[in-house]
Amino acid sequence: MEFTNEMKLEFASKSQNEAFARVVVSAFIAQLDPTIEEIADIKTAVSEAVTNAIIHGYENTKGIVTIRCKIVGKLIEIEICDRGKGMSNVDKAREPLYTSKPELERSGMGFTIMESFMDKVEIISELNKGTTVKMYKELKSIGK
Amino acid sequence: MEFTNEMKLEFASKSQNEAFARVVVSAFIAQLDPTIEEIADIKTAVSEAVTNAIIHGYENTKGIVTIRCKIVGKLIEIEICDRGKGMSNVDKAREPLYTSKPELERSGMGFTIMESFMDKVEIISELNKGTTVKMYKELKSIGK
Amino acid sequence: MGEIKRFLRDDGMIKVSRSLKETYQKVYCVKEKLSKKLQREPTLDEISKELEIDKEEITMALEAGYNPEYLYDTIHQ
Ligand SMILES: Nc1ncnc2c1ncn2[C@@H]1O[C@H](COP(=O)(O)OP(=O)(O)O)[C@@H](O)[C@H]1O
Ligand SMILES: Nc1ncnc2c1ncn2[C@@H]1O[C@H](COP(=O)(O)OP(=O)(O)O)[C@@H](O)[C@H]1O
Ligand SMILES: [Mg+2]
Ligand SMILES: [Mg+2]
Repeated sequence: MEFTNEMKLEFASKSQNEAFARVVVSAFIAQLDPTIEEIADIKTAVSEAVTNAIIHGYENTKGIVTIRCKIVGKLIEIEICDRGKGMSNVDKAREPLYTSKPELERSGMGFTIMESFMDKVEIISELNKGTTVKMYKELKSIGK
Repeated sequence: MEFTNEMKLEFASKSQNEAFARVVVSAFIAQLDPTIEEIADIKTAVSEAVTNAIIHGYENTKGIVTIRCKIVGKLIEIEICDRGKGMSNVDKAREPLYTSKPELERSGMGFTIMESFMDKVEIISELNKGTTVKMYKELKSIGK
Repeated sequence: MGEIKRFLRDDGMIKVSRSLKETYQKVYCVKEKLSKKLQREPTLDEISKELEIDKEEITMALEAGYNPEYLYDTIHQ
């Protein structure tokens, strides 16, 4: 039977939890024994999404960030969710170099990085409701 | 201001998630700068409680195990919760060597181990509703 | 040429399980060294600074070290 597993993590939107969130996702995916490169790619993408939730979604105020992670065979689905500010224009946000916070020296490359390290990235967002980023990746190394 | 942080993790009641749960709790308390021994103690206690949720609470059927972890200053609170079978007699369950599953070669020492590795262990359980185990520990190593 | 590149790339595919075990060994060496030097158990911060590895990463390696089934059995069951 195909290997499946899932988990959900909620944590306070504090920047000290970024490293924690990365490790939780990698520890979960490590069950599949991927390569270092695959896990590094996923961690980078998760990091960008979690940072966005904390600094753009909650603008460093209190809030809960939720991560859902699902494994089905070689396929990994990761959802990162905040109930913060949301965005009115997701297409604009996706554009490379676009940032709404140039004063914080943001690069505007977060979504571009997620897209390049994952197979697919979906963004669902509503102003003043929050944002959900879903990312998918198939592990190529498994079963070798 | 005192350091506080919290997280909540939910995962499928599969024995392969025991190691995952241990890593999540240790990665979270890593923020408090414990020693490796302190981490090992907490992991042992968490392991016993998670194993109980999976094999006694859900009797290896499908279910969700929830872990809440809270840090306040040097104090760590960990809650492990299942919505499984529950127990009618918590005092009996706590007794060293008592096990309801001798046929599975259980040692009956789970709660005793939790009590000896943590400062305090509370058990709240209701038959056919589920069980919550709360464990507390103050880290001695920090602030040196 | 493409063939060689592919070979090199495949060969360079280091699995996480192996890398975590290596980290685990390094953590234990540094822990011993610092215990002698400090005359007490080192904290995770102290080990993390010495190794230049995140504290959180170290906790993951600790698990892979003491629990060899972690990472392995799950996928093969
Ligand atoms: N979780 C979020 N909540 C609200 N706005 C967001 C969120 N994530 C991203 N954004 C918006 O999308 C823009 C682009 O994000 P990104 O590509 O990560 O660049 P950067 O974070 O460097 O600004 C952000 O500047 C912000 O306006
Ligand atoms: N989460 C739980 N749900 C239902 N029953 C439990 C749970 N945890 C413990 N118990 C009961 O308490 C007993 C003692 O637990 P423990 O000390 O861990 O010993 P063991 O797991 O070896 O049986 C178990 O045999 C079981 O009957
Ligand atoms: Mg960003
Ligand atoms: Mg037990």
